[in-house]
This record gives sequence, C-alpha cells and structure tokens, in this order.
Amino acid sequence: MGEVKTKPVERAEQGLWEKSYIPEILRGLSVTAGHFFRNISPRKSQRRIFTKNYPEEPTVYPERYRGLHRLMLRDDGQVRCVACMCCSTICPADCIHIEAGEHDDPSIEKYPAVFVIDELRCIVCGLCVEACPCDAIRMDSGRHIPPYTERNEAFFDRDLLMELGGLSQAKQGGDRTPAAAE
Amino acid sequence: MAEVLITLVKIIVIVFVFVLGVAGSMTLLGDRKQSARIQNRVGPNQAKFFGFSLLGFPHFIADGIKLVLKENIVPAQANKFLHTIAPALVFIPALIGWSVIPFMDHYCTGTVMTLPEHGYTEVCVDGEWKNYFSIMHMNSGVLFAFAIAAISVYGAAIAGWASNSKFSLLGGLRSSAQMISYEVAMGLSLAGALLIYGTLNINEMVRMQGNLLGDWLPMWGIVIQPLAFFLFLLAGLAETKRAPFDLPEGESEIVAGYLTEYTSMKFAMMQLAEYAATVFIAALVAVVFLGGWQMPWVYADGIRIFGNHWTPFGEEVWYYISIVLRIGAITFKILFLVWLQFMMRWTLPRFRYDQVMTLGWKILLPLSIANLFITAVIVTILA
Amino acid sequence: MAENIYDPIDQDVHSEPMMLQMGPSHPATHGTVRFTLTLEGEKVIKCETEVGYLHRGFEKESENSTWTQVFPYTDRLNYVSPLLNNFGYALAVERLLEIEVPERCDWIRTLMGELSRLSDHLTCTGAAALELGAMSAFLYAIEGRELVWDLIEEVTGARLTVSYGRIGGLKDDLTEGFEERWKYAKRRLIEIRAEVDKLLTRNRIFLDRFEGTGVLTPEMGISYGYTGPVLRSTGVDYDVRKDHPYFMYGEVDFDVPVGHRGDNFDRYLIRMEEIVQSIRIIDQCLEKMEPGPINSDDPRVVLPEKEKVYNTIEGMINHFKIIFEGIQVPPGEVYSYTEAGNGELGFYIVSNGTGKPWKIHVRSPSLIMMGGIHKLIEGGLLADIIPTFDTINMIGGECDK
Amino acid sequence: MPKVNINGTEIEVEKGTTILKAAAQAGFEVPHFCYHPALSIPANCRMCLVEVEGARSLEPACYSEVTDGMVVETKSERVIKAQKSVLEFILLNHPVDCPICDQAGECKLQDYYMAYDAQESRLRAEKNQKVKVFPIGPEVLYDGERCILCTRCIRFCEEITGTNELTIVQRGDSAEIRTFPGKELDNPYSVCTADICPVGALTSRDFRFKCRVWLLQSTDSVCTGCSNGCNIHLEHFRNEIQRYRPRYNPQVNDYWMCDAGRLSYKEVHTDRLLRPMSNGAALNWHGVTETASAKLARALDDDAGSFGFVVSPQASCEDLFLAKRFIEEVLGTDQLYLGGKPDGFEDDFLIKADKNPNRQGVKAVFGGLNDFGDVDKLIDDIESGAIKTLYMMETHLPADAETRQRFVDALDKLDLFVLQAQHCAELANQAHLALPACSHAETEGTFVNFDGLAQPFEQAFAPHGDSLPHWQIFMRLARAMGQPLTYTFVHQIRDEMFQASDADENGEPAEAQAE
Repeated sequence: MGEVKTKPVERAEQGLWEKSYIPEILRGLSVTAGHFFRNISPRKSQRRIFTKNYPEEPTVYPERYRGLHRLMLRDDGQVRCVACMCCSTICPADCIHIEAGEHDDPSIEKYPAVFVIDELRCIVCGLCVEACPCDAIRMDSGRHIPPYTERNEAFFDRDLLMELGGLSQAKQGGDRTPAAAE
Repeated sequence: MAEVLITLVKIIVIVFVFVLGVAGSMTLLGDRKQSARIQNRVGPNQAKFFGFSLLGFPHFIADGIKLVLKENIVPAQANKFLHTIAPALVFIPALIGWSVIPFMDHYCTGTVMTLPEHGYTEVCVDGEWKNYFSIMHMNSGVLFAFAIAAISVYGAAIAGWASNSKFSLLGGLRSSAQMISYEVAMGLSLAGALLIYGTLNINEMVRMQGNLLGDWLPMWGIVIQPLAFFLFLLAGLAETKRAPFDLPEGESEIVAGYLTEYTSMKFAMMQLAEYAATVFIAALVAVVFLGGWQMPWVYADGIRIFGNHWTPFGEEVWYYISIVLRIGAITFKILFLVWLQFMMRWTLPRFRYDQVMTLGWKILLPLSIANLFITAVIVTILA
Repeated sequence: MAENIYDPIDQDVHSEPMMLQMGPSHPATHGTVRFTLTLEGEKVIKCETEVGYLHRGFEKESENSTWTQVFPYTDRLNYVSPLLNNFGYALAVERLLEIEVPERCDWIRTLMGELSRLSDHLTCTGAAALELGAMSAFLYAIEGRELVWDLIEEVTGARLTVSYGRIGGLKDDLTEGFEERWKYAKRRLIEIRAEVDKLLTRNRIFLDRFEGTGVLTPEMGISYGYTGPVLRSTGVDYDVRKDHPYFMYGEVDFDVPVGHRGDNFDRYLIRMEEIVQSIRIIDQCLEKMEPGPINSDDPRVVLPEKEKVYNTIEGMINHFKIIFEGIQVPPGEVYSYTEAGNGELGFYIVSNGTGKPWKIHVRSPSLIMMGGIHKLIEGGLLADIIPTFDTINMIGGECDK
Repeated sequence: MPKVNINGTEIEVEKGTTILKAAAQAGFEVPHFCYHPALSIPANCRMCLVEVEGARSLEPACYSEVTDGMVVETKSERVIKAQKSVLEFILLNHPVDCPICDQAGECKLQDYYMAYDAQESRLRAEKNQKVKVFPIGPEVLYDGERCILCTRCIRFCEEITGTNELTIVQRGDSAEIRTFPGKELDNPYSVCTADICPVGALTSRDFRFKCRVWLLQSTDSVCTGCSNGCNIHLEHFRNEIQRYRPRYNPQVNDYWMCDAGRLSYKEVHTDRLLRPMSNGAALNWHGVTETASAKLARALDDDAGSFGFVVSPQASCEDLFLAKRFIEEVLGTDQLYLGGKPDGFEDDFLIKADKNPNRQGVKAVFGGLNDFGDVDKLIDDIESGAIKTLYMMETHLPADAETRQRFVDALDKLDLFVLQAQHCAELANQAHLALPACSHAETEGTFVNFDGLAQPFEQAFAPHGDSLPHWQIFMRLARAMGQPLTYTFVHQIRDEMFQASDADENGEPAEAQAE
C-alpha cells in the first residue's frame, strides 16, 4: 500500500530587504533576462525557442493523431466501406452521411454510393474508427482538418476521402470455401 | 530665418525620426520581439517585404495601416468633443517634453577646451555655443518637462470620463490618482539632484555630470544620488502607466481602463503616447542620472582618465568623433532604459490600486523627502 | 452584506454605490460568468454571481447518447483536464455494471489522470500570473503544459478532446517510447516549475496580491461543499485520492498538500506542490506498471478485438450490438466520485437498463465553488477578484455543463 | 386449468397452452427461431429447448403443452448449454455479413447471441458458401448463407396465402430455400416472408440498403392503400418514410399486410405540393389565406348557387368533419361531389377493391353518400356552367383516364378553382389557388375502414414544406372569412365529432382495440 500523508505548505517569512521589492525584482529580471539573452544568442542551438514556424516547418503528428478521415481501399482499389452505417450511428456529432448502393459484384453487395463527412461538424473523437467493422475508415491521415472559407469545402465526399486513403491489408470475412457450383 | 529652419529640422529629426521611430518600433521590437524572446517564442515574422521578414518590421506598418483603416467608434451618449480631444491631450504633451532633452552639448564654433581644474568643464574658445542638438535651450528645462508631462493626466482622466463606460471611468480615476501621486514623489526625488547641480537647465546638468570624482569616477546622478535614481525610476515607471503599474488599463480587471472605448487612430495615438512617454522617462532618467550625452572619459578635446589626456586623430577630427560618440551614448542609454522597462513589464505582476497608492504616498514620498533633506544637509555642509 | 448599502454613504456629499456588470464577456471572467458588483469606490460590497453562459446541456445530451458517446462530451466538461473526466465517468459506469478493469488499465488511468492534473494546475497557476500581468510566467507554464499535451497527444491521439477513456478499459495502451518521453518532459517540467516559482513565489508584488485575499474559512468551505485545492487551502485535508482511494492511488506514495489560511496564496502554493506530487505519482506508476491487458474481458461491455470483428460472425455480432444498441447497463443508480483538477468530480448516474443513460448528473466542483464565491469577493477590492477567481479556477465547461 | 411451475413461478394457464406461451405469461422469455404464433409449429430450430422435470431429454417449449403440476426450468445449466450449442451450431456457417445485411439490428441471431451465448466459436472450419442475392421473387431477395432453415417462409406460403411457392432443396449443410420449378415468390403478400424471417435470409427489395433498422423511428399508423386499413408500424428516418411494417391487430390484419400497401408510402414523398400557390406563384400562408378568403367571399357574393365542393375519402374523419362544418357554415353550398381513387384489384384476404382508406368515414361524417354527385355529374355541371367555383379536396377522382382528361379540360371554364391537396398531380397548375395539405404521416387522425372500424393514426414527423393538415387549412380560411372554427387539438375535433355522430345515431363504431 502506498503512503499518503498530508503536507502543510509553507510560506517563508520575508525580511525587510526582501520586502523592499528590489531582490525579488532582480531575481525575476535575472530569469527573464536569462531567457532573453539565450534566445537572442547567435548560436541557434543555444536558443530555446518553443514555438514552431508552423507552415514553413511542418509539424509531425504522432502515429495515433486523429486528423482528417480517410477511406481505405481494397486490393483492387475499390472502397472497402460497405455502408454498414456503424460510423454514422456512433458519431456523436452526426457528421457522416452515407447512402448505400447495390454493388455490381455480388460478393461485395453493398457499397457507399454517397459518403460525405462534414469535417466542420466532426468533433474528432475517433469513435467512427473504433466502430468500423471493416477497417474502412481511419483518422490516421496525419493531416489536421484544414481551415475552410466556405461551408461546402468542409464536405469531404467519398472520392476525396479515398484519395487520402491507402490499401488496407486487414483480412475480412473469415475463411470461406470456394463457391459451390450453382 | 535660418534659426527657424534649423529648429524645424531639429523637430523633425528628434520628434518624428527619433521619438516616434523609437516609440513606434518599440511596439514591435520591445513589446513583441523582446517579449517573444523572453517567453521562448519567435514573435511576429510573417508579414514580409519582398520575402524578408526584417525582424518583423512590416508588422509595424501593417499595424499602423490597420489602425488607420479601422472604424472610429464613439460610444453612444459619450461626450463626443472630449472623447475626441482626449487622445490629443495625451499625445501632444508626450512629444512637447522632448523639446528640452539635449542629445549633445551645444556645438562650439571655435575650439573646445576642457578644464580639469574646474571640474572638467568644457569651454568654447574663439567661438560661441550654438544649440544644434536640442530643440530648445531653456534655463528651466526640467521644470518645463515636468509641467508638460503633468498635462497628460488630463488626457487620461478626460478619456476615462468621456467614454460613458464604467470601466473607462474607473481607469480614468485610477490613472489620474496614480499620476498625480507619483508626480510628487518624482519631483521630490529629483529635487536632491537639483540641489547638487544647482541648475534647472538640463544641458548644464548633463555637462556637470562630466566631472570626474577622484579623476576616474564620472559624477553621474546615479553616483551622487543613488536613492533618488531608484525612486525616480520607480516613479517614472508609474508615470508611464506601464506594467507593473499598468492598473489604469489593467486588462484583466477593468478591460482596458480608459482605453476601453477607443478604436482606430485615436487608440493608436493613446498607445503611441504611452510608448513615447516610456521613451521620454528613459530620456529624463538618462539626462539627470545617467550622464545624458556624457560618455565616461570622453571629452570634446580628447580622452581623460586619471589625469592623463590624449587626443586621437587630431583635435579637429576628434571633436566630430566625440559628437558622434556622445549622441550614440545618449541614444544607447535611452534604449537601455527602455529595454529595462520592458524587461520589468514582462517580468513583474501588476500592483493593486491601493498598493500603488501606499507605495507612492507612504514609501516613495517619505523616502524622497528624506533624500532631499539629507542631500540638503550635505550640500550645506560641503558648501 | 448589510441591507443599507444603497443608503448614501456620505451625508454631506451625495454619493451612491456603483453597479458594475463584470462579465459575462470580460477578460477576468474567463469561462463566461457574470458578476454583478456593487462598488463603493473600488471596494466590492456586494457580488451577485450568475453562471450558465456556457451551458451546453451536457446532462441532457447524454440522455440521448449511448454510454460510449458520452465520452466526447465529458472531454468538454473540465476541458483543461479532460482525462480526469473521462476516467471519472468510466469508473461510475463500471461501478454500475459491477465490472472490474485489469490492473494495467488502472495504472494507466492513474498515470494519465495525473498528467491531466499537471496540465490543469500548470494552466491555473500560469493563468493566475497572466491575469496579474506577469505574462512570462504564464507562457513558461504553458510551455510545460504543451509538453504534457504532447505526451497526451501521443497516447490518445488528441491534445484536448482526448476521448481516451472507455467503459471497461481504455482506447489504447501507452505508446512504446512513452517512458523516455516522460523523462524528458519531467526534466523540463521541474525546470519550468522552478522558473515560475522564482518569478512569483517570493515576489512581493505577487505576494501582496495573493496573501490575505479571497480568504475562505474551513467551516465555510465545508458548508458550501467546496472540495479540491480550494478546500485544502483552508487546512481540511480532504482528497478523494487519499480518503477513498480508487484506481491505483492506494498503491502509490504521495503527499496531499494542505494550507492553513485559506487565502489565494495557499491555493497557489498547493497547486505548485501538487505539480510535484503528480510528477511523483507518474514516476511510481511507470515503475510499478506491468504489461497486461488494458480492457475488461466482459463481452457485454468491451468491443471485441478488430481481428475477430473482421473475421468471425461472433465477433461481428458482438461488435454490432455494442455499436448500435450501446452497452447494456443494468437498471440502477450510482454515485461515483473522483478527484478532478478542481475537486470532487461526481457522476450520479441512473440507468433504466437500456443502451442510453436515463440520467447523468455531474457534481462539478466548479459549479459548487461558484455558489460561494461571493463570500470570497465581497469586502475585497475590485482587483482582488482576479486572483481569487483564478485560484478558484472555475472552468466554464464544467461549471455550466 | 393446469397449474405449472416455471422457474419457480407458479402460474395457472389454460389447457393446451404451450410451455413457451406459459413462460411468456409468467414473464420468462424462451428464445425461438422457427416458432411463429400465426403459423404451425415444426419445432425444428431447437432453440426453445427447456428442461421439464421428469423428462429424459430437453423439451421444445414451442410445441410441448403444459400439464398440471409440470415443473419447467428455462434457465437451468443444461438449457443454457443447449442454447449455446444451438447458437454455436447455427452460427457455424453464418457469413460475416452484418455490415451488409439489412436484418442487422432486428436480427434474432444477433439478439440471442448476445443474450444467450456471447462466447467465441470453438470450431475452426471454413465457412460454407451458398447462393447470395438470389431473386427469389420480384419483391424479395434470398441469401442462402444467412438462412437458418426455420421454414417460417415456407409455412407462410402454405398456410396463410396458400400459394405454396417455397420449399427446401438439398440436404445437410447444402440445404437452401427455393421456389418450386416454374414458380417464383410472387404472391401479393410475399414481403411478409421477409418480415417473419428471423435472420437476414429473405429481405425486401424495396427496403434493401435504404436505412439501417436501428435508426428507424416507428409510429403506429394505418395503411392508406385500400379500405382494409391494415395496422402498420410507419417507420421513418429523417422525415422520410422508409417502410411500412404490419402491426398485429387480430380484428383487421393479424400479422400481415399486402405488398401493394407496403409500397403505398411512396405517394407521401412524390409529387408533393409544398407551398401555397396562387396562379402558379408561391405565397406564404398569410398571403394565401387573405387571397383565398377574398376570392371565396367574392365568389359567394356573386353567385352562391354555383359553388361546388369535392370531398375526398382520402382525408381523415377529423378533416372531413371540419370540411363539413366549413361547407355548411362558411360556404353554405349543397353541391357536393365525392372524389377519391377508383376501385382496383381485390382478393378475399386483405386487399379490398375500394382504394380509399376512409369512404366509411365520409359516410359517417356526412350521414351517407346520397348527397354526393359523381364525377360525370361534376363534369357536366362544370361544362354547363352550373358550377362556377370549385373547391376540391385532394386530387384523386374515381374515374378512368379519359374522364379525368375531360375533367381537366373542363376546369378552364371555372371562375375560381381552389385545390387543397397533398399532391400536385396536374391540377395544381390549373388551380387558381393551391393549398398544400399533409399526408397521414404528418398529422394525426382517424380512418374508418370498410368494416366500419375507426382506427386512429399518429403523427410521425413534421409536415413537408409548408403543408398543413386539412382541418387547419379550413380553420384558417374560415377565420379569414369571419366565421372562425376554433380548435387547437385534433382530439377536440374528435370529441365533438363522436358526439355529433352519436346524436345522428349513425353508429360510429368504437375505436379499434389496442394490440
């Protein structure tokens, strides 16, 4: 068992000298001046600038970063999504609009004829990725949602999302015997 | 006619190039770049001139253009006349004070000779002093500067009252209370120095600071009046209404104080006046306590230290070199003090209203009176 | 306050108190709250507090979401320490479900929760300095917070709206290099804390603003229901982590800092000390943690592994039922509470046995503290509102729900 | 009356009750796939096995009748083991189809797996592949892999429709449902097989992929396809009807409804009149009420005798009641005509020839149909100039295409033609004033079916466009014309209407009993 005890916080009494503002002002100035001179030092390695020059120096997001959605592809480049609506069901922001269509291939059957994500409504919670039973939607594009000037630009449709997507290697559908001759 | 032209040139160079240039660029370099470096940031660098960010200077211009183009808003039921005139009341005094700040000794048309036996006084032989380096040569220069600075109280108070906003009103009250209180301490702390210098003429005061104590220590105000220097600097900081004394516009308490209802160029004028005041206080401290245009051991006729004297490059040339050095010296001192004020601004938390009053009346005022008294006693004894 | 405040204060000069509307849109009332102040000069003689300007209907929204969908909403309660809300809510539902989470999950929750507490306290102390005009101290603290958020982002995928907790477990395990990154962050955090300390703690201007202002007595704190650092500043050593240990708080050593004057400075000191303690707890968590599963093995609650979802009908059915129906929580009610950044964060939950909560009530520490804040403000100066409101650390999202 | 003990609960049930029903009465659910209350009991799915004290093996609860003193356990260890085994077995060859299966969400396999199994399969065999997306009939698709061979569909075709299209072919794990050679599943009730299919083997072609069922909101309503008035669940999503599903009502339609009725929801969303129009220009209700009342008042002033009114049996009783009051109190005309759809196909089960849901309602409200003129008279009257102003409810007329064309041509002769309808048809363009009315999904009301049974229906979603219920339109016009009819809620009209009809001794039948 860990030990938990209370610890009274202490405050130091101040003498007359400290009460005269001067020592603490100088101490404060030494901290800020230290930062100032370090950060104007000609040797850039000495500087401790925390800001990133964002557009010039692109930030690298961690692997798990939730950014723009992307739709994964099958081996043949078709969309993996089968319009099961799990993502749009779990989406708390109701930002995914899917209309299912009949696919020509009877082994696929269903595909999203319309798949639009309103990236402005999206709250980037990542529940859609968790809810996807087909590894079709992911948010690991490594790109954040860009700013928009028009509402329409924020509607990411299927093809745009597929462009961001990549090939998914995940196996789907379990083991099946070849189709019996009909 | 020539006099007028020279005065005009001086006004333009000092007020528009130096004061507004420094004050304006301080908004950028001081408030932005310096604070950025203190806070481990980069500061503005996105606005560019032909692809060069130039330390962020284009932002200064962009800011100016933006402020000019902004809508000028006068609140409903505000006193339109006073609301409009207030920025001018703040801005103009901040500039007029500069007329008595000397950037260099008077120009001597003849030969300058330093008389170490008379306390390193410089005299002009075979010629006369021409006032080229301050706008106005005034015997009561310090008094004039104080008188003018006191006017800006009205600007802030009127701005606060005329805005028809409670936050502005509080800001105006705070600013007038604060400025009036600190003017007393400021004047009294200076009185000690005046006793020693025995003159109100700023240029004379600076000239006297060229004396060397024991042939090596420049007799700057800070040396002979260290306490007064500290008191004056503090009171001066409070006068400029900048952090840690920025409670008249303490943005977290009363939004922006007397500036709350100002926009556009009126706001810019107020803001610029504040920066100009910062520079002006720096200049006052520099001329009264830091030797003004004096550069240690550099005199118009050569370098003197420990009784030694040599004149590099010959006397004719050296005189011009010394002019440049001295202008450089005062500029450096002013900029250093400005820099220091900004460091304070970014380091220290803000006082509370009543604490500022306590500090002003109960600490600074008694101390400056004590300082004056002791100085007076010493001066009497020595005299 | 006295009833006769509107009477003329001075019989000779006619004067009357000034009413000042501070907020909701005011730089000091961050998180949107409104104080209707009655001022006598700059002295506050009466303060009426009005909350609700950031009301988003969290409790009502939750009733229309599945149990899982509530997580993104809890992120937005105390948005400075979202992980603590996530875990607090998850714990409440788990108590209702009567399920246990694996040990590693508890360790991670403890660890990530403390990270969030770090970000909360750094923001709070920094913001307090900022509002007093000491902007550099604020930005140093924010730099520390950025480091914490970097860590949080790496693990959860987002800096602020993490939605990392899950009922019965977590969204993800820690990342591989987490420990190394924490070591770096820790070194910097200690440096940053020292710098902030240097800039503020002994500075007389800061002390004058903080000492003796916004004083709370222990009796008042308890009777108003205050918890967290604010209550501890009065000397009452109530900390849910200590008094009712949950997660792995019973397994780690840490001190609960308490003050004794109940003023702003005590609250500031407590937060500064809690930063140190949080760092201690995180270190211990990383040391004691052992590899293992992070999710409960209850199929009613936890989504099956993706591999099984993709390839077996059993996994697929399980997945589908949880997604479209929500987790089926048995009927009942529970009040579960944890120590969040500002105090006791309680979730009172009623379930009617469906996939959606019947009622979720949040006992948000901020709201409760707003109930008595006028006592801290009245009698002080206008400018004292700033440090008091800062150390109270009201977070709008949590207060207004 | 045998007494039986189920899971420790003592209950007395009628003789001949099966264990399953007895357990339901006692409050215990026994899972079942093949059993359907309206069909015969084959007991082939083995899901409902329960333990009967004294019996050697587990008994199928759907088939076994209770005897006095029987002690039944539906949750014993043995039963649970059996249930898990059955589910594991059924799921063995089930495809991983939930994402593409329309049944997901109302699938018994899903429900029972979570409730009675919730464990992983122990079998590691490859899944069998069978026929998918097989068009077994014009309205129904068959998926062999999902089928659990419960034979509900086969029994439906044998016992309910008597058309006998379906059977099982092959054996063992190759067994599938097929139609007999030369037949297809094309009886008029074929989609009911998709309803009763406990899994996603049979799915409706119309509903296919339209919407996930868990997103649907359901409202109790009545089908408007014919005068039978089948009770339905009107299932909608985002203000759009997605499908009709029969609602159990033993007095009317039992568990069933016809395919044509199922598709009749499409009318609600096609060719709708959405904005009030005046001579082709869209107006808002304020404007149109003013215009309409002014025009109607002028028409009445000019020649009150030349005013005709077409009443529609498509409207609900409440609408008709206000129509009656409007006609009598505001317009004061007695030249009434009856609109509505022409008769159509009928059979001896559910489908009726009268395609209007509320002809009996018109009869009840107006006290018989004798006062109404027919279409021919209407056209004659218009052509002869006996009618100068026509007010028409709904666009339907019981006439063939030729007659209808005559009517449309004759409309030009009218001085004023006011149309108050859901649909544009071709009449809205010719109407001087077109007022949009709601469909039955957007308001509430009562229909009286062919049998005289008054059945209420509920509002499912907000009205499309600017449309308003008929009764509200009448109220607006009446108020604008200075003779206000004041109601706030439909139930006020309903109360008054029933009072009035009782007074008329016109025997408005009691409302249908709740399910």
